[in-house]
Amino acid sequence: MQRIGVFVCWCGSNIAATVDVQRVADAVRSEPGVVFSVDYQYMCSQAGQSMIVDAVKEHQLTGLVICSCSPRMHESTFRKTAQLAGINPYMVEIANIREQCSWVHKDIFIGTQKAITLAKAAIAKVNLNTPLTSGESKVTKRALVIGGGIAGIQSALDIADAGFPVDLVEKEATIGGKMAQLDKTFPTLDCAACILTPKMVDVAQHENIRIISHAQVEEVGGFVGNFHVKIRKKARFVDESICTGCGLCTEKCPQKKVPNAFNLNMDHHRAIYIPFAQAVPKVAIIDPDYCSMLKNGKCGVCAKVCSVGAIDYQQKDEIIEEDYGAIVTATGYNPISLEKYDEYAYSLSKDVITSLEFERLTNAAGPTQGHLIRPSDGKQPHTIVFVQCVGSRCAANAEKGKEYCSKICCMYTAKHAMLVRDKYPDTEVYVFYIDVRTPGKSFDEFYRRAVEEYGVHYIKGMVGKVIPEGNTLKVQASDLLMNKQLHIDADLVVLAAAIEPDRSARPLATMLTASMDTNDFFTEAHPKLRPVESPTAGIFLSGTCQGPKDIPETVSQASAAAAKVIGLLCKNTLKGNPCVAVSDEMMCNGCSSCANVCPYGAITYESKEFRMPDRTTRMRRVAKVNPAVCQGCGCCTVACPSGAMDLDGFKNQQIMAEVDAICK
Amino acid sequence: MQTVTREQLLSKAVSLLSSGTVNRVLGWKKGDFAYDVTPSVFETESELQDSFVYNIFCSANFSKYLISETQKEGRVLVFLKPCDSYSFNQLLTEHRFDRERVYAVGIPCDGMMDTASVKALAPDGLTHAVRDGEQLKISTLYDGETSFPFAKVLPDRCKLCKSKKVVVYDEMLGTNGDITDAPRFEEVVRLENMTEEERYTFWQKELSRCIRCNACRDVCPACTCEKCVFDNPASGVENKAIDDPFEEKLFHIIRAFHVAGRCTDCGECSRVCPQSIPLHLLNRKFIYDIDRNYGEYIAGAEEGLRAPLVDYHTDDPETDAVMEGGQKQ
Amino acid sequence: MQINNTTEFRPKIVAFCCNWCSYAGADLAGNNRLSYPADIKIIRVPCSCRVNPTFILRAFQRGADGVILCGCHPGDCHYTSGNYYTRRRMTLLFSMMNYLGIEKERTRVEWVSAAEGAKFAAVMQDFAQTVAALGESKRLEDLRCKQ
Amino acid sequence: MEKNDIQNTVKEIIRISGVNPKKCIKCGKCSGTCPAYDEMEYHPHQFVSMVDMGDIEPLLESPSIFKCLSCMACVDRCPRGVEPAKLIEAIRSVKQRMQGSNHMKPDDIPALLDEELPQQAIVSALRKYMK
Repeated sequence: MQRIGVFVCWCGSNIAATVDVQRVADAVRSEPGVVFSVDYQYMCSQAGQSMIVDAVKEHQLTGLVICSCSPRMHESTFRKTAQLAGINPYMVEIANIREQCSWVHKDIFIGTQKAITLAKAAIAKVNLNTPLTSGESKVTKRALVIGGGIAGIQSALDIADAGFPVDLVEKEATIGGKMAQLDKTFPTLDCAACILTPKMVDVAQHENIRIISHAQVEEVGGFVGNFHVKIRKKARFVDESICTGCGLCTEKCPQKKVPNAFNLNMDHHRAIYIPFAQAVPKVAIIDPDYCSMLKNGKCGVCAKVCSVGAIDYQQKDEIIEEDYGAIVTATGYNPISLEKYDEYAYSLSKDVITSLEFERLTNAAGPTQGHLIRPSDGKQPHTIVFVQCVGSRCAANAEKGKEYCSKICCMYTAKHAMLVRDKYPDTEVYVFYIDVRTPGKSFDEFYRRAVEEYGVHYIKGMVGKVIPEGNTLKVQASDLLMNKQLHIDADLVVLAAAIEPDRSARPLATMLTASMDTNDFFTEAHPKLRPVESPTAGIFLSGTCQGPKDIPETVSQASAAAAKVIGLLCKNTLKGNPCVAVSDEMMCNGCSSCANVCPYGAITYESKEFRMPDRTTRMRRVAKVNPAVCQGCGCCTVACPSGAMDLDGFKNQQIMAEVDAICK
Repeated sequence: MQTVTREQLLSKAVSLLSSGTVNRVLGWKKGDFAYDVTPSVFETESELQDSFVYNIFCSANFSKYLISETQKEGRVLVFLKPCDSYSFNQLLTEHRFDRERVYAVGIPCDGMMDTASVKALAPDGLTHAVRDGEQLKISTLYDGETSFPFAKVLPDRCKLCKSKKVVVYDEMLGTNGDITDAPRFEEVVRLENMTEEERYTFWQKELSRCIRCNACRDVCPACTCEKCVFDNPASGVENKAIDDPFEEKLFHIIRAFHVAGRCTDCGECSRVCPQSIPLHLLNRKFIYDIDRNYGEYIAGAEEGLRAPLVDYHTDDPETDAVMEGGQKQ
Repeated sequence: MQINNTTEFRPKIVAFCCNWCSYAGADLAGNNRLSYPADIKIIRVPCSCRVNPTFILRAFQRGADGVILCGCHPGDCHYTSGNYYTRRRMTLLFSMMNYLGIEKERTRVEWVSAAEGAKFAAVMQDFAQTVAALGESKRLEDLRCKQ
Repeated sequence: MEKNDIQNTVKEIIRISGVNPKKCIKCGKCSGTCPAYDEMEYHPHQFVSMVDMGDIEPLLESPSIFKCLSCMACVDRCPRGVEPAKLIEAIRSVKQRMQGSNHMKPDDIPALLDEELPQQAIVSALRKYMK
């Protein structure tokens, strides 16, 4: 028989205002097993907790029922208290009389009645609780970082610096991500390449980092501390270990008309190419859709000119299998497609471009060597219109845009406007904004400089439509403050397109069993207190895959995720959730129903000899649960027809006892 | 329809036994009355010659016996009618016995009488009941011999047989049949079309007769648990005798649920029920719901099939949609 | 003894809520002070797939007038697939109970996410009302439990 | 107008139009896209704000309500789905009703109508020109 103590919390007036806590404490005193019952203002406070510890000692309590806030809030607190008092932490049950009682019921009589029932249900359950101990599992001291943008690079570097091996998987041929495509960075205006490429080199040279580029994650199994991952490293038809990145092949290849994705298809490269000068790994790659050798076996120029013999037309995709203790997702973002924005003539005119295209146009390594010219005729634009919030904050049409604010557009548009005015002072620059959002260190000062020092015209209002007419773009917009409709003849229109998570994130989330929000951003375990962890243990979030972010935020989140990973990998073993399924082999039929429904593959079978009542022996197939793998969902317990499977912490009998207590 | 005779089965059994292919034969043993046939294990030729029978009352489904019979030394010969073969596969799927220890001989079947259906024709003094072509000939102490069309007097479960195909065997005697399209859900539909009140009354009338003899459970080839939840004090539903009408419903709902997706619709439950409760209508309801909502499925049609309740599709219909009658076509 | 006919019928309702979505949704309803009838008593289970049909029948036996099962939206299960199994199991179970003549309004499956506090409250309001309108559950009662 | 009347009229406008002016983020894209902007004293975004603030008397007195072409460009392009043209149409309707009589007669409807024309445009155009 348990000796149960019931502790009813007032939660100040949060509970006590609608629940007569004293009556609750009195009403449960005669329940089976209860030997002590008390109420107190703040059970979770230091004083409240020591009250529990003292009561355990004084009354030799074996089980605790805390009538308080949601177990999601303080269950772990009171479990620690129990441990402190010398009883097993799983001998604690919480009756949620705040969120699910006092806060939702206004009548004190009704609230008190319900609180008593909930307390009785918890008592009924504790009567059947048994001490549980966590199983332990080993931690593989290796991390996987998925995505080689600045987020992935920073996470990988930090983890590797702490001494753990890291695999960095990148779907493109080079790491660097979006930041490598940028020209300057706000608010300091240092060049993106100057600060990013040294980091890329650090990654390449780090003894603890292995870059797996042109690759994607194909399968993820296992669990925190013991993930097993299959990575498909796609054929690049160049032997990475031999290629020196001299670039001769990329000059001799006769196929010159391959759209250059790195420059957002604004110019071309050869069928064999190195994405950009500072690419890491600096290794050529063949685009099989354009290479005539791969398509019809004719050519072979690159193989002929390669002095080290790195070209390998026969190269096949390679599957890399590796175990990891932790996984960091850093899958990043893309600008949304603007095809639906006919009013801005994006698909009608070459001179209507996105901000990312603008970055390439002003980048010294870009398709125009940094000369700001119109894509249509190569002339220098004299009037440039920037339109903000294109597809951001759009709630009207899910196909057209995103409901959220993309966060970075205000700042990069200010940067673009400022750079144009700096380099080409005779250019008229208009920025149409809904709001200018500049929270961040030195951000508002930066924006104000664009207006006050550089003379950018910031206009509160939106562009209604852009009509290409001859060589100009007729921009029609409203100026809300002047209460006027404006008509501007622009040479170039730059659209600040909303950003969305990379498409690879959704299938990855499914593989990782990590949850996502409706916009396909990864969900964090807690929006405020655990912002870099996924609710799925062992999965960490880095950069824009979790939500729109600028570079400093991305880097700090990447480092935070790395710190969490390091914290995990420092442990030799992990304590699992002790509430796992257990199979009673005396009752198990070995029918495999449980293994069929187990999402974690935690159940295996073995043949076991059993002595029968008539002294004969019998071999029987019985289920065994691996407690380190089991996550405690309990699906197997219902699939099992014989009831051999039960779930510790939520045993059939415990739940039925709760049902009984509630229905009484 | 070609049927096999006792002599064919007997000679097959004798030859397999004497050649050492099998060590035991699972067959039907004659009883005191014509309809009184008992499943039995024969170990010698003389036992077989003496008491092995095969007639229109050999309806017992043998598959379940294999769980214990395969635990013994050597191999066992089993005769599988179409019904039995589905159960056989289902049990194999669930790893309930070792296939290597069984020699399965498939036999065609076009219906078996049972005690209830023959007693409906001749309530008292039955001396003789044999099949003669398409006729069933019955003699009683009082009336002499009468003839009935065999197909007409069969019990419902055989009239509405889902399949005359033996789906697994090492050797087939006679010609194998095919899956039928018998309208076996008509009765379920009739019940579904009743009002809640009417259904409640119907089942109340049926289930209240339950005496919890456990015959349905004990004969069911899907009910093979090492320990039944109803015998297990720890399960929370343990119950030996019915004390309150609730327990009739609890027992039959839970039993039907436990075999849902695994029940091959062999109808043994209804055959053995001493109170003539149409228990198969519970199982068929599940089969019908599964067919309509998750795709047609016959448990045991192949070894290794994943039962519908340990499987899912992401686009399964929602519970309330099914309850409102919005079924997947 | 005087029979008091004026007391309003208060149904007993058991709500099984999965820990990750629906229980959190109920907490959110609390946080936002969204009221729903006190007749609803929540039992926390790790996942909706933990709910055995036995628990539901047990609840009716012990005098519940309605049972509602809440889980994560399909596709959002913390354990990836638990609620898909729940959906099949409960569809079959509830359909069977209705086949035996138990009022189908007494049982319900709802998907409530951790963000849907308002939905939780609304669903519970509605369910409690529906069950209250049906009155006391008679068809699955156990007289031994009704002393 | 009395304060009460104003409140009721605002409610009526919102009811007729089905528009929730609270959804407006004041970006001005409606006015940016409006082809009749220069004809109007009050512009589409102002209609939304003014209805939201209950400042409807100037709108009811302004010829602007009859200048709206009901071309629906603002409805199409509003990023928040506010639908200013519907609001303007509702104000027109209220104005019409205040005048106490229906100016439309069945005979007045021209026989030839462009089938592509939105229904709302037809109705509002008739209202406008029959004044």
